[in-house]
This record gives sequence, C-alpha cells and structure tokens, in this order.
Amino acid sequence: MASVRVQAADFDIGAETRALTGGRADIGAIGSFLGTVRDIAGGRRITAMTLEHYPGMTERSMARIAAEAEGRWPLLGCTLIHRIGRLLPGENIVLVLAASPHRHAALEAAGFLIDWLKTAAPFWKMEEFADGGTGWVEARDTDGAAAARWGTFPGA
Amino acid sequence: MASVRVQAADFDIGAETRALTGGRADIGAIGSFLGTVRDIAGGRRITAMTLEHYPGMTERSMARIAAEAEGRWPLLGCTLIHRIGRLLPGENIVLVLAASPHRHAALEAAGFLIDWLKTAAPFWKMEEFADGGTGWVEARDTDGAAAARWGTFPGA
Amino acid sequence: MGRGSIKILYFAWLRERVGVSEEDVDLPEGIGTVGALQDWLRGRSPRHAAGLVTGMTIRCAVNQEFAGPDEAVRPGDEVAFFPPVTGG
Amino acid sequence: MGRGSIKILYFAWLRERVGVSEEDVDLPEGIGTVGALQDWLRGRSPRHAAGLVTGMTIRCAVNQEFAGPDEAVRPGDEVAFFPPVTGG
Repeated sequence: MASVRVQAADFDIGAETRALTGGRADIGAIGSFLGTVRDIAGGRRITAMTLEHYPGMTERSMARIAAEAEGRWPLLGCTLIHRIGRLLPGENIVLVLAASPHRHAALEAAGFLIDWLKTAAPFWKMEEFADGGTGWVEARDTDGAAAARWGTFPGA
Repeated sequence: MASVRVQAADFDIGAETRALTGGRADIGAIGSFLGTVRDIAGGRRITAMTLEHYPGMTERSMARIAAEAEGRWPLLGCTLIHRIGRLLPGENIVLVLAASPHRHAALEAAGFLIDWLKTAAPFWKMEEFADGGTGWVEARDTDGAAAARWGTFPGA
Repeated sequence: MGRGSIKILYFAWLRERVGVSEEDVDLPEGIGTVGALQDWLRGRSPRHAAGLVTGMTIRCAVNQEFAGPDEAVRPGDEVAFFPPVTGG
Repeated sequence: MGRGSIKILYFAWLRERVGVSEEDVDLPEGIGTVGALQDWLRGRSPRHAAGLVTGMTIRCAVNQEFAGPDEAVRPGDEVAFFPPVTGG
C-alpha cells in the first residue's frame, strides 16, 4: 500500500495527500513530516545541498521502513518521497505521510518513518557554503538515538 | 506568528504549507495533522457531519492553543484551520501545521495542537446516519487523556 | 428584582433541548455563580430543565473562557452552556 | 589467485577519497568477511587506504543490506562502503 519514491523533481504535499486519500472515506487522520533545506548549518551559511544515494538499496530500505510502519500501526497507506541531486535553501527534501483511522497512529507513524529514514536509508548530504568550499554532513548521535526509540533497522 | 482560521470553505494542505514556509529558508521541518470525515462511526454508516462552534470563543481558544505551542517548542510559525458547517465523508475537517528548525519539535507541536484542539476549542459534531436520524458525537475519555499528556487548557 | 441583564448562549444538544440559541435574562439577586445561574435557569421552563441537566456532562464559559460552577457571574457577562467539545 | 569477482561501490566522501565510485575486483583466497575485504582493499592504493579508514565511521552493505564486519562476502556479491547516512 506504501508509495515509495526517490526523485530529483520537486513534490507537492497537497497532491501527495490527495493521491493517498483520494476517494477514500475510511481514513480520518493523516500525519505528515516535510523536511526542507535550511540556509544555516553549524553557524555557516549554506548556498546549496546535494543529496547522493545508493540506487537500488535506497528503494529497498524505504520499502522496508514503510512495511515496518504498516506492521506497527493500523495504517491505510503511507507515502515516502526523498529528493536527490542539488537543492537550494527552502526547497523540499523529504516527505512522509501516514494515513490511519486513528490520529495518534498517523502521527506516531509519521515520526517513526522520518526517524528511520534518517538513519537507515542510504542518502548522504553535501553542503556548499557561502564562504566557499563544500562539506559532507556528519551523522548526528541524536538521529541515532531518535531512531533507536523505535528499535533498530536490521543491520543499520 | 500563528495563523488561526475557522471557515466553511475547504483548504489545501499544499497551499497552506506554502503560505507558512514561502520564501523562508530557516525552517527545515514542518509537522502536520489533517483530519477528514470518516464514513463510519461506532459501526454506523455516516452520510454527513455538521460542525457547530461558538463564534468568538473558538478563535480565542485556538489562538491561545497556538500561543501555548509557540511557547513550548521553538516554532517558526503554525497554522490551525477548522472547518464548520455540513461536511461529507472524505472531506477535510481540520489541519494543523507546525514549522520549526527541529523535526521533533515540529512533530510534537503538531500532536499537541490537535490534542488540545479536540478538547479545548468549542466545536461540536453532529452526525447524520445512513439508516436515518442524527446524533451529537459524545466526547471520548481517550481525547481527554491524550490532551492531558500535555497538561490542561485553562478551565477546560 | 434584577441587577442587570446577562446574555446566555446554548450550543449543540443543549441548544436543541432548550429551544433557543441565545437569550438575555435579568440576573436576579442572590445568583452570583455559574452553578447558581444554571440551577436558576433550569426553573425557567421544562425545556430549560431538560437542557441544563445537572452533573458532569455540561460545560460552561463566562465571557468566552471555560468556567467551573464556582466561577462568578455578573451583569453584562456572556455565559454559555454546552456539551463537552468534540471538534478536531 | 581469485575465486571470482565482486562489485565494490563507494559513496559520499569515501567515493571522493578512493577516487572511483565502483570497481570490480577478484576476491582473493582467504577473504571471506566484510572486515577482511575492507582491510584487503585498503592495500590496493593510498587513496583506498585514505577512504577505507578503519574504525566506527564506515558502514557497509552486502547485496544492498546493511552488514557488519563479520558478515560473509562471496564471489558475485555487491559490497558497498559508505559513511553513516545523513538523509531525511
């Protein structure tokens, strides 16, 4: 039931929400998380961010994360979209949507999806700084701790 | 910073998200909850739902709920929209959006906003049943318990 | 002998039972709290008594703020009675 | 003397340091785990040694599943080395 996509193109949360819920009257609750590019990182101004990924493994891990969410909460569908390539500050990066009859299931599943996506899907961010140079974003312990609240993705 | 609206007209989560974030590159994270009309309640099929409210107090309580969220989490803005009048199954009822640099703040604030909105804003739902008749929805203990996780709205 | 009028509002099934959504009443001497007002309003008609049932199921707001039975009411106030809210 | 080739992938700063994103290598006798493969690859060139630093900072996947240093590698496998992920 999950829709999982990796794409360079932008997405629209309104269109994705309609695609998830359109024509259905059994849902009731949609929780979502939308991540966008910030123009500041560690006190340095960012002019762009490039998302690299591992084609093949990315889709597999995203599908597994979605299936895990569907096993843990009574979901009627979920959507995971992650952009790749070069993005500018303010642009969309990632969207998760979780639909359920129950609002806490929808919100908790959205939190789970983004926490695991950040720690178990093979994406890497490279930042371009306004004062010159580039740098790969380092994984944060807080992301690991956040994901670990939900248990651990196999092997990650 | 909060945008609080009570309206009969439908809304679009995409347009509302753009209105909240448009032109800003300091946000990073938007958590949201969208509630829609289900066609089943307590095992009975629903053909429509009518939302009544207390004009004046509704807007005051929604503004206070938004201000409370902005005091508890580092938000860069939030949106609360609640529809009134007669709605059909599948239609949008309520939307909350919370924007923050931090994803857990955005998601927790969205959860807080909908939990308090359900228990402290003066709206009442009347359902029309497919097998005839109408009925006012009764408040659920679980909603009170969910809201109480965050403390209690003054007096509610 | 009244001290001045207050505006009373009813919502949802209370409104349906009482039969009006809004009324202005003269606040009598001796009625100074939400609870006393509710008891006094119950005596206005059988429909008021049916709507303003006693117990936990009725909520009140004074001047658009939630108010318990001991909250003060004064002439000029706007007082609303309604069921527990069910929006969202 | 090799037993058959495996495909090695590098991502993010590992790819930049090693200087290639993908290479096919003949898996030598005696190299049967991710950890042993990583040590052996480090000997291929100074750039490999600079990319495949030892320690906690490198992650690995075998056939697109996360794999620890004790995980088996066999001819025909696809093995990827990369930094901890930072998407989302």
